[in-house]
Amino acid sequence: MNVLLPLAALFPLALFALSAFSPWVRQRLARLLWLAPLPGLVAALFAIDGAVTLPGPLGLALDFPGAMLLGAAALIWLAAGIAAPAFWREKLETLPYQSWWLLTMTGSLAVFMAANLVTFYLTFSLVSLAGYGLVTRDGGAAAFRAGRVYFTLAVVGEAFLLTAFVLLAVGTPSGSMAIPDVVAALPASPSRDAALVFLILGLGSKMGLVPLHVWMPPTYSAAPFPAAAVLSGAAVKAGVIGLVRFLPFSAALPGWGEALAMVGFVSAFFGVAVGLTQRNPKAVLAYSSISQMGFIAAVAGMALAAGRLAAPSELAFYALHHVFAKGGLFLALAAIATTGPRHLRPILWPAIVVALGIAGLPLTGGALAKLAVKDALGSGLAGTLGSLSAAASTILMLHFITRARTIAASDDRAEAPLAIRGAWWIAAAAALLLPWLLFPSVAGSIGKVLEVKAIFDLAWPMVLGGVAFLGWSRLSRRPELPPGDVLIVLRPAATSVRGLTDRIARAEAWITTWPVAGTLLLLLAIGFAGAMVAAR
Amino acid sequence: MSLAPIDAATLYGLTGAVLVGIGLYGIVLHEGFIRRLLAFNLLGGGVFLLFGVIARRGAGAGFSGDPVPQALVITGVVVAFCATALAITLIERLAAEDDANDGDGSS
Amino acid sequence: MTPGLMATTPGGLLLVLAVVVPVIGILALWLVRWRAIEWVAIATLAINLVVSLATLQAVRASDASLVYLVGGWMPPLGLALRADGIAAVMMVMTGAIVAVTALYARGQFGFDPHGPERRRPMVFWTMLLAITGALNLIFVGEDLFNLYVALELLTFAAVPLVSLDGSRDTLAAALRYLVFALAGSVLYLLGVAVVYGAYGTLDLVVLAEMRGADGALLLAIALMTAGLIAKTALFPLHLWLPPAHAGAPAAASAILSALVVKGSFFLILGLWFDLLPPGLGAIGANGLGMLGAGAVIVGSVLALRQERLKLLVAYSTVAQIGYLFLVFPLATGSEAASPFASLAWTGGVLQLLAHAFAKAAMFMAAGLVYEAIGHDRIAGFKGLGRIAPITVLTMTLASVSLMGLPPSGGFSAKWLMLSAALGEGAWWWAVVILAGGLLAAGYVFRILVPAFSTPEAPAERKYPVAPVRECAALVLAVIAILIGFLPLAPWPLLAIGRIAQVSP
Amino acid sequence: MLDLALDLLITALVIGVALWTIRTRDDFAAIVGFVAYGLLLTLAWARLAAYDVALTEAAIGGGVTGVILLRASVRLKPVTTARTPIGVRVLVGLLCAVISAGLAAVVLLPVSPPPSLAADVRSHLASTGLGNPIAGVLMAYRALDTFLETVVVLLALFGAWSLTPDRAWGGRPGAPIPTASFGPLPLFGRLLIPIGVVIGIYIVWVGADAPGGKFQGATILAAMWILAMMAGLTEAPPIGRWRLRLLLAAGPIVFVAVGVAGIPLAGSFLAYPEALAKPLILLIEVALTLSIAATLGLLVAGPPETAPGTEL
Repeated sequence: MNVLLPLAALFPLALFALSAFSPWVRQRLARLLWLAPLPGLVAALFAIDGAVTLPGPLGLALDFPGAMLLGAAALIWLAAGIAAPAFWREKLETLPYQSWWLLTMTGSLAVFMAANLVTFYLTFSLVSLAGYGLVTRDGGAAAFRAGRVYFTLAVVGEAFLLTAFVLLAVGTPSGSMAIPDVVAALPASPSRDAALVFLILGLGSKMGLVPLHVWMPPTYSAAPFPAAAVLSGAAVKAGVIGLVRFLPFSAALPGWGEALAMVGFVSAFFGVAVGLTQRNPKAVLAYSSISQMGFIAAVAGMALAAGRLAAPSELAFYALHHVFAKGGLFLALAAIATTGPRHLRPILWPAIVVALGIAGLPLTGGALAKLAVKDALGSGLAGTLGSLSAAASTILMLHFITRARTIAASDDRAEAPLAIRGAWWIAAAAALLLPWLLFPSVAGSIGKVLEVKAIFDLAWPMVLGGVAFLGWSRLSRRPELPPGDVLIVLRPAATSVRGLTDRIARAEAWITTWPVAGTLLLLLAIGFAGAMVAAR
Repeated sequence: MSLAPIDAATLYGLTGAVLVGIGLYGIVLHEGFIRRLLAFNLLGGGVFLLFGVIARRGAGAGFSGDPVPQALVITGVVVAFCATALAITLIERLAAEDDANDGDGSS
Repeated sequence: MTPGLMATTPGGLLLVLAVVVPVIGILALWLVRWRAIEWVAIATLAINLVVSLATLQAVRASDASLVYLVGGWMPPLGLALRADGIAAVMMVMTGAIVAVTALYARGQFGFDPHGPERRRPMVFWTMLLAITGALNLIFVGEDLFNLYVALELLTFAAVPLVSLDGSRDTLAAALRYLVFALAGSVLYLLGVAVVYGAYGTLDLVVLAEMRGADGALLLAIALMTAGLIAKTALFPLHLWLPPAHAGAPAAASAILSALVVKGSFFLILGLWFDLLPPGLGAIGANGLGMLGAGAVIVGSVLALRQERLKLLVAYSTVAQIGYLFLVFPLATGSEAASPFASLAWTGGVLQLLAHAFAKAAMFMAAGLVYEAIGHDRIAGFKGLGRIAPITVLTMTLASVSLMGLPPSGGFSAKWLMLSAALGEGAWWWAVVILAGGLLAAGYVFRILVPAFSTPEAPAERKYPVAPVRECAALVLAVIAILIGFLPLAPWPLLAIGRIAQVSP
Repeated sequence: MLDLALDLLITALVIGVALWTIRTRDDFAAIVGFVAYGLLLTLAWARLAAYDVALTEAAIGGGVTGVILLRASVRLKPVTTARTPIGVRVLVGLLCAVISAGLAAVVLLPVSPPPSLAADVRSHLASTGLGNPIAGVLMAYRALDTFLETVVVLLALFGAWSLTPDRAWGGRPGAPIPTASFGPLPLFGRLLIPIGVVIGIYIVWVGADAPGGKFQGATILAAMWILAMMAGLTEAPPIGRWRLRLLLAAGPIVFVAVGVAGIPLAGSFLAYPEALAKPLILLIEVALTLSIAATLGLLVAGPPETAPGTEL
């Protein structure tokens, strides 16, 4: 079954290659996009615990947490692949868009199977960089502006991650690059602290942890719905799997764990607070993602602090729900945007349930996700903050629902194509039901879900959130912030960077004049002689 | 290691050192390529003179100088000539292009 | 004197062939009938590739350098040729790139076998062969003056390629290149004189045994280094490179950028790691590293600002040369018993290899782009992916290596150099490497994004391009990627026969 | 003492002329200065008892280089440019002075005893059959250098030819020369050329045992050729002509052939069987002389400037 792993990783790539050389495939590629993630789905079901060594430094391996995320990501890619051709119609004929789609998918699926540092870095980079093409798919100034921010943060994040990986490798005496080996060596590594800092920075920029979140809202606002669905649903989880894989949960690191938890909670509340100032429902969802990813980071931090061995599965399980919920809600928006009031109900109602599920609505998949990570958070301050963040999410999700209604098509009888609606329903069903199937393997008996205390623990934050939302919605003047909030502050910095490069270019022009270069040549000759004589 | 005697070799050696300085100055500061090239050749003369001094000091075995550095200079002079010839041809060709362009009054 | 080093070894004749075969090719080129010149050149380069591969194989098999005493004369009186592990690798790299370039350049420059003889094909093929021979000599030469002749040969062969086009701008670029390079050579020659005056020999192996920390040697190394970095176009002495490499025809630019600048770099490596007494290089090596850092930053920033693809690629060369010089501080600061076994050393060689293949591919692709759409303005690249898919694929693969994404030679080089830097705690070099990677990602994306995007109006190919030429460029890019599949660890091969290891 | 005074005078003149060459603002004057510099250097080499080098410097360093520079000076428009600011000049001057001082220190603090390969050269010279140690170095010990040098010369010519305008490819080298079939030049040429050729051949011939050699001899032969062309006695052959190319390549071809023959016959590339060493070396020298003379002459003539087809 091991062959499924490379197949899952390479099938989208093969489809891309085929389309580049075969006009026949190229013309039909748009309708075939949904096929591409199928091997990934199959691998997630049947190739758990498989491992394959690929040529050179590459290798794939799949464990249970990886399989959950792989399967979820494959499914959301599939759903979006169904919706995309219906959404874009004739615009789909152009090859470049589909190549970005397939390349992003390759990275997005393979990152969950990466067995060693190089493979992880490769797949992580691929999903990040190729995602640029999806963000800017529909052109327009805003899209390219967002694309620039996205790209900058992506490459900066990769640089952090590369630094972290090199530190991990340097700190591994055996010279192995396999992820389990480097993580096992991490707690005792002399460069442990630096490695963790860069790891969190690198993964955090992908997950949108504050303040590395600035790319997410403008990007999701600018990206077309299907693209936003896969980016927010699947691509972002490359950061989550990074936390799952690289944090040394076998060794309790209280200091680091609590620091990460703090960063996570800051994002969790910040995301909600700024999300409430947004009018574009896509931006609201983006801030919700920031908040949710912050929550995941907080859980990971508390698990690290306690040395919790079960954390990988729990985190993956929580993220699995988010894949469907967030990816699904973007698909729902795609459906809403093309549907008039008359046909809105079958789209909107599931959206309300799924949205509140993110906040932990009892008996939904989201509730199960919250329950699975409850033990990791514990009952102390972190547990309380966790409940409060659920309350905060409730507010944000209610805000989202009110905003989502506003983008419905004005034509009363308009109805989204079945492909889009179907894709949304698939995602919604997965978000609501799949966690039920997986819960026993992650967090034990399903009976826990039905206990009164569990339901109460989930319900009171929602009530609190609901009340707060009522109060909030009655405010006559609510603040508004542009997507990307502090990005506004950073714009002048971008201008000054441009000024700096202007200065560098002018200096270079001066240096490359003959007398200056000649003088430098003499200076260097003398300088080297001086340096060597000094060393003597 | 002691101070060299003041003899012909030393004298020419010092001359070589000075010529190197003069040549470098010319290469760096002259505007026109023909003058830079002249400076390059001046500089080359200085470098070869240093070889000559080394050869002179290495006199022995019945030879008035160490033949090896002398042979190197002969090779070096020819190579320097080749460089000069190539550069001059380039300079002339460039000047011809400029003339042609001036004649057109264009570009 | 180690006796084993100073006798001709089995297989030593290969080194003579590496130098003589291209020369014979040049002579034949001017004597055969016009219509046969391409075949003469390609046959010569094919033989050269075989010779270089055989050299590599012989070095690996014997686990020692190949040595040839020319005329049977022992240094210091005579001249020896010597190929150690790294030289053999360089020879294979050169042989491969030159051979592929020949395939790319076939039929170019207005070559018409049935027409009258034309200038540009004659010049191109002559100079291509001359560069091959000169580089081989630089890699296997062991006598500082012999190397000087090789360097001049290299320069004289490179300059006509710059001005092959014959336009005013390229003539000016060629002249600037030639005269600045001459200033560099004369500084090098000055160092040679000083060395001979102090030691009475110019043979690197003999010198390595005699060297001491005397002022003359240090002065000589300083002068030679300055001269050689002028020829390598290390920042801030890169004034001649962008116009020269951007102005030359694509096939020539590929050779100039990928190989020619590496010749003088290779000699600097020899000076600093074989000739300079250990321990004296610390400050200077950091100086070289700082220049390299400057090159990485300034070259990349300038590349980001270019409007034309070839200039962008040329400035990228300025930046990539900078990475090479980070080897000096990283390898001298290494704690390993021998710097040649260190991560930094292998990283540097990998960077050299990866850049050579990727950059050659990039320039060839730039030439193909020009042919496909009639210009190389990046702003007009929309829809290129449709018009010239193989070329865009080539650019993409080459870019992956240039920006250091895995799996590629560029990534392996970056990884090893970062490992060396962070392992030694020299985080500032790591910052440079990472910053260079970020900027490279930026300039690479400036090319690729429009190339992959959809044009408003369907773009059309202006001129047809022979598939074999597209494939030639692609092959080089693929090799740059494949280098990334070699083990991410120091290569024992590179340590074979290094002078500093065999001398006390 | 008198010797030292003479040396002092020569060095002072050399430096003075060099300074003047750099300082003057007139390009033509600078070229004249450079030719004078070449002559003075020849004297200096003679004073250093390096007669082979003196000959080379006179023939090539000063002579042919001077001719080429003069060729350029006739064609180039005089350019007078603004002087660089004094601060820059002082800075560059200081840097150059530092480098000069470093070299002077090397000159003033020699290693003792001075390293020399003279004894090595002497002990093996007999096996080459040569009497001139410099010829021994050039043709035997460092024959590879010399071989490559001939390639460099050839390549310089090809490089110069690469600057031919496309339409002129295959034409006769140089700008069309107005033939002066009457007047003093042809007469002068007819008288001088045979003498020059004899001297050139003589210099090559004695080069094996006394100062002289192929480059110096070839330069004189080339000079005679140039003279003949200027006098209208002969025309440079078109660069496309096969026999011309064979002439240019003959030297390197013979060199490489003898070198390769050395592998089976004498055990190494560029080794000579002892019995045949001198004749083989002379053979190479003769071939090289012809090739180098032709190459130098063509380098002086410059690349073709007119289209082929007007001749023959």
